[in-house]
Amino acid sequence: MNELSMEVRIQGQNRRALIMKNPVMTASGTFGFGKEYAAFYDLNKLGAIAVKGITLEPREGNPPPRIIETPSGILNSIGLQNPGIEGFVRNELPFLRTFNTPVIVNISGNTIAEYALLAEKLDTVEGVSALEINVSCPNVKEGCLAFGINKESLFNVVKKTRENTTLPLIVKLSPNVTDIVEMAETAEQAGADAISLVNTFLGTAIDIYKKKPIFANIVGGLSGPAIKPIALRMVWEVYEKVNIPIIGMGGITDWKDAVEFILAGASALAVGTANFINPNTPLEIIDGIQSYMAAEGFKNIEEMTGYAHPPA
Amino acid sequence: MNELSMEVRIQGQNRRALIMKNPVMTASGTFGFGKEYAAFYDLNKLGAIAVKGITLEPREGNPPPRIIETPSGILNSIGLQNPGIEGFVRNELPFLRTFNTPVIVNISGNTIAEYALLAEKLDTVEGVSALEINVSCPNVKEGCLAFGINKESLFNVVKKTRENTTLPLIVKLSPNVTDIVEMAETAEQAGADAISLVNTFLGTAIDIYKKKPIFANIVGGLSGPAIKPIALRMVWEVYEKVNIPIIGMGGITDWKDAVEFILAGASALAVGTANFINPNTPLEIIDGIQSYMAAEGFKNIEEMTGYAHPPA
Amino acid sequence: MHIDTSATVISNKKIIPEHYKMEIYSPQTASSAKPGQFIHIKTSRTTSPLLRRPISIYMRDKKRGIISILYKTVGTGTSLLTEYKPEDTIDIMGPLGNGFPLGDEQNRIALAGGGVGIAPLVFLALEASQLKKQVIFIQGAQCKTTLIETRELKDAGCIVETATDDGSAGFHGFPTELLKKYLEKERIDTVYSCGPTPMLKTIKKISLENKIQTYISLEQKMGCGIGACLGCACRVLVNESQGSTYKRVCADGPIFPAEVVVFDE
Amino acid sequence: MHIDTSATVISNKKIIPEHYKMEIYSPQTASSAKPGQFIHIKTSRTTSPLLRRPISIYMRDKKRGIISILYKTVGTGTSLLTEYKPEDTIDIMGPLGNGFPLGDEQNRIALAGGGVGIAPLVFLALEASQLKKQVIFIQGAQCKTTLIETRELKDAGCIVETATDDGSAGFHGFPTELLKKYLEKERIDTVYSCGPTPMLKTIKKISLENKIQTYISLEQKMGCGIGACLGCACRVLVNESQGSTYKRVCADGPIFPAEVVVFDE
Ligand SMILES: Cc1cc2nc3c(=O)[nH]c(=O)nc-3n(C[C@H](O)[C@H](O)[C@H](O)COP(=O)(O)OP(=O)(O)OC[C@H]3O[C@@H](n4cnc5c(N)ncnc54)[C@H](O)[C@@H]3O)c2cc1C
Ligand SMILES: Cc1cc2nc3c(=O)[nH]c(=O)nc-3n(C[C@H](O)[C@H](O)[C@H](O)COP(=O)(O)OP(=O)(O)OC[C@H]3O[C@@H](n4cnc5c(N)ncnc54)[C@H](O)[C@@H]3O)c2cc1C
Ligand SMILES: Cc1cc2nc3c(=O)[nH]c(=O)nc-3n(C[C@H](O)[C@H](O)[C@H](O)COP(=O)(O)O)c2cc1C
Ligand SMILES: Cc1cc2nc3c(=O)[nH]c(=O)nc-3n(C[C@H](O)[C@H](O)[C@H](O)COP(=O)(O)O)c2cc1C
Ligand code: FES
Ligand code: FES
Repeated sequence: MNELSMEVRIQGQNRRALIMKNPVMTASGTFGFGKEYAAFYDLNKLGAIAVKGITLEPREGNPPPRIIETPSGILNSIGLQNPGIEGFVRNELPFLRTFNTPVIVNISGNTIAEYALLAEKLDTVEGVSALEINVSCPNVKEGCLAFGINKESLFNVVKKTRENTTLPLIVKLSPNVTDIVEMAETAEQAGADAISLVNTFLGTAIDIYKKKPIFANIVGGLSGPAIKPIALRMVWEVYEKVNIPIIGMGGITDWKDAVEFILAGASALAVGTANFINPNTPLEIIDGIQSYMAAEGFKNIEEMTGYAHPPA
Repeated sequence: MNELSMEVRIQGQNRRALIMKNPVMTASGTFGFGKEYAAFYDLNKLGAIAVKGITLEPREGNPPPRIIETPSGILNSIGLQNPGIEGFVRNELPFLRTFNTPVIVNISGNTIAEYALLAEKLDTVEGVSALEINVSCPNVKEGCLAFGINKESLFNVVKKTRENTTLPLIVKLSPNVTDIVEMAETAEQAGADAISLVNTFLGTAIDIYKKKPIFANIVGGLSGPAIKPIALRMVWEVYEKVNIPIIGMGGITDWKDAVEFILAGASALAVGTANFINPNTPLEIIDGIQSYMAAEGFKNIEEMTGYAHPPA
Repeated sequence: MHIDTSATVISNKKIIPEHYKMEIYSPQTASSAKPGQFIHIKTSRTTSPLLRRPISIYMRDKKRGIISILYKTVGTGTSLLTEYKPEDTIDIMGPLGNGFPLGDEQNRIALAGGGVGIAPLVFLALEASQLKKQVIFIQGAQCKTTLIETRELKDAGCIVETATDDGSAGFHGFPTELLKKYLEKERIDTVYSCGPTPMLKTIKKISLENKIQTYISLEQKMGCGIGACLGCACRVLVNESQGSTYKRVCADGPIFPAEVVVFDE
Repeated sequence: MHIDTSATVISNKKIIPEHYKMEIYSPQTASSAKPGQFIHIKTSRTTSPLLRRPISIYMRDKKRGIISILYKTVGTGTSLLTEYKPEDTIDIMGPLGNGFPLGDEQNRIALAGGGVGIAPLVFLALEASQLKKQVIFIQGAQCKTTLIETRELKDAGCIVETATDDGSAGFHGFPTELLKKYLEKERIDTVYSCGPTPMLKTIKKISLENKIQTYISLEQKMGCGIGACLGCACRVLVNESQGSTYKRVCADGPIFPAEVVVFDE
């Protein structure tokens, strides 16, 4: 019997690569900086960890409530609460460095210059294996989401970040667009090494007795199983047109969801909201994919990626 | 005590108006031509009935499976199966005419000329109270959805339809766009009397054992409670910028959902997928809204519409 | 049409591995049900699973106002069903669908069911026996342990035959093979069948070869269950000119004459 | 950290209208729990409701490996909880949160709880009594019928007082007023409280006015329940310079010194 490999390699353009022992990572913002989940299992088992979105300066985030449960989903309005890049490198990264699991730093900025500066600062920091540009955070007033829904600004922000980093560069796209393929192509052209699909969908909820939106910020980001069919469709579409690897996410709850994403075109995937319901989800997914591959005769992830597409 | 009125009036531009005794209608495609639900309750109780999407010629629809259940939602790929305009007028409309509930005819075409022709043919048909242009059906190969995601074609299709009808004209928008406000404004400028928000979201699902998409057509339309937060956000946004009435829909399951849509800016609302789960949903919603209005001191729907927005 | 949101569970028991029988108190459903019809059950009290689940009526007791169903646990909905306990209310809609056509001639009919597909056939057999028809009831199962007890049928005078795929009980082979043997050796006026699609295809073939009137029960994923959403399409021939069209399993079916059903499109 | 997906329901009974007590077999949780901590319960087996529900530990029996919870049915999740029957497995995560700080001095403490907020205070009172503290336990309820039985506390030697909003039992008024009276007439070393937000605000005021060390238990909608998502923010003062920041109710709390909590932002 041939050996089954779950390794995934996302090649950067500068001879640096993101090498994951398996395709399962945790999604930014749903896994903190790993500490909390380390109490449940050995983080070495994960393919990669994407940490909570980092900004240049610390941010205190939005006023509560920050989470609203919706049918099979949640709306969040965390507002990018984070300790800032220095706090992250000083207080959070050392713990993560104790594992041999690659760390992906998710970065957000209000301006293109901020993204560039963040990229520059993180470029040679030990223990950082890749950057993920968040151009799709719905929870902050300026910047961010605006980059994710406009082709020109997306191009510029990716290009400038690219120029400032030798790390593998992942661009995490907003699903709140008419044409996700166009956005993915733009990111690819601007120098992205991989695409993360998808961030949260803009949604809202209203308190019918107070007669106003529940979130101070009015809108929040929808995640969880509810969005899976849409996220999966976007992965399908982007796979047909884009050549760089796709990291699929959006409502993945079990290994079957994960396999759907891989067959649709994802090279790797991230577990987000599902961590809240069952912290062991990533591990169960890793096992499930492995059994599926064995049963269906897939030898590696590359072979499986996009398999559901009709042959060209 | 002052009387409480639930009436909703959607004024057409040609002295014809859609007058509904209450704001609750049934969503196109989820209610057939009324017959099946007439076995459950008196259709006279409804605010309006939007019938299954009609095309010029009969259509046999897509091959099965046509429905996939997703977390708190369903994907459908019905493919606009319908008897064509003649079959509709001959075989379906007479039954609907026996009720004093306005009938909204939902129309779809492959070309602008088809929309125009449908509008013309229906203009003076007895028992038709309004037209709803479907520019957002994801389940047919050509036309339709393309009109709903492009500003120019949307403008043209609405304008041409407008020119061919004296009926109140509702434009039902696709939510699969970056900027729903822009699309709504376009419809308004082109002569729409009201906006329906929203049609289904494009989604997909993959059979992991057959290793291909479950739908022959690959994608389908996502509806049901899963999409409610996004639909509600779109109603909120459009209300801020557009002056014609909004008919809200997308995952409405109970009266609380309905009240959220009204407070966010909807003048009326449609119940779709929820009919499948509980046929009495529209009636329960009518009662629920009425009790809410009484308890909260709202005298009419107009007063409630958009109430959750901060005063200008 | 009837929605009974206050139907009450009388009993709910595992009878063989993965198969449960549930008795439900719903007098109106019990009194109007016809064999081959189904009820559409809301299995959860939340939005997940969202849709109702169609389950055939397995038996009914008009006097006591009770229907029963036989279900196999295959996924979330049917697993949730197992959690209902006696006295719980259960939200059902029905009876739905057309049901098996059953003339009142005192003739001979053969019923062939595979797996849980025997459920509507049991109801049919019991009704047919009351009409003094001679019923040959062929039950197919994978093996001995998944055979469903059919004492009621024997008591009612039906001839009960069993076939198991592995030969662990009764005839070694498919129920369709057993049916063929019957058709070879004696006159059967009508055949009724319900079971997995491959079996129904064979049944159709047998029906055409033997030119025998045959009715089969189809399955399809359902939305509304009452004919409004067009979600449960199946392709059927409409007339001599052999044109075909989509019909609704829930409302035009689930029972169709075997010869009109177009499989494999 | 501990997820017990095989915890077992021992009993689940309505004790007063809308309030249930559930006993759960989970030895590891029972042995490590501290008063003020909570468990995070998956109430449904499907994706709706999606999130777990935080419920305080009400009592525990280390020897028998049992914890109990006291919950009020306010929505879907808590309603689903009522459907659990003895022997059902239940998926819990915990114990979570920081718990009430409880020195081992043999001093006098006062506990004031409103409604179902008495749950963590009962656990606290029982532990404090074992440490030979004098416990004054003030239970507030809307009326007589929503008063929760506190025999265990009396047996453990606590002074139990009750206040009802409508005066139908015990003191006529809020538990906070009763607490004030106590503070006026005798020395209390520490106050602990849990209940609706308006009550906690009053408690904070009393605490500041009387300069008495006070701990309150906060509530917030939770995502992860373990400190990772930052969903359960509450605003607290951080230092003398009176700067304030967001803390996580689930991991930094749910217990905070009353004086640092910033209400009404
Ligand atoms: C008219 C009719 C009568 C039926 N009568 C009975 C009955 O008497 N007893 C009984 O046990 N079942 C019956 N079924 C099938 C039953 O409806 C399905 O097994 C049930 O809906 C599955 O729900 P679930 O949530 O448990 O599974 P899901 O989680 O929805 O699906 C689990 C797996 O089962 C497959 N599946 C789901 N539904 C069907 C279906 N309708 N047909 C084939 N495969 C399916 C799915 O593809 C999936 O692989 C009937 C179906 C129809 C249409
Ligand atoms: C640390 C902590 C300990 C708790 N301990 C207990 C306990 O011991 N016993 C108990 O009965 N409850 C306790 N609660 C509250 C309990 O978690 C909620 O009542 C429960 O989550 C509601 O779930 P639901 O699905 O029934 O209601 P939902 O359907 O979610 O909501 C129904 C209604 O209740 C309101 N609501 C929901 N959750 C909360 C909340 N956390 N705070 C205030 N209002 C809410 C909603 O706004 C809504 O109006 C505790 C909460 C926290 C944070
Ligand atoms: C509470 C919460 C916080 C999040 N924070 C971030 C973030 O800081 N940066 C980011 O790129 N995505 C963030 N996301 C988005 C997730 O990484 C993920 O893209 C999204 O939730 C969809 O996946 P899911 O459905 O599996 O959760 C956050 C999501 C949640 C639920
Ligand atoms: C089975 C099905 C068929 C539909 N057919 C149509 C249609 O013919 N024309 C149309 O404009 N919308 C159609 N829709 C969209 C609905 O009218 C509605 O916009 C959508 O389902 C969102 O509402 P809901 O979540 O309440 O179902 C269909 C939806 C479903 C589920
Ligand atoms: S399930 Fe809706 S038409 Fe059959
Ligand atoms: S609930 Fe996630 S941090 Fe508290």
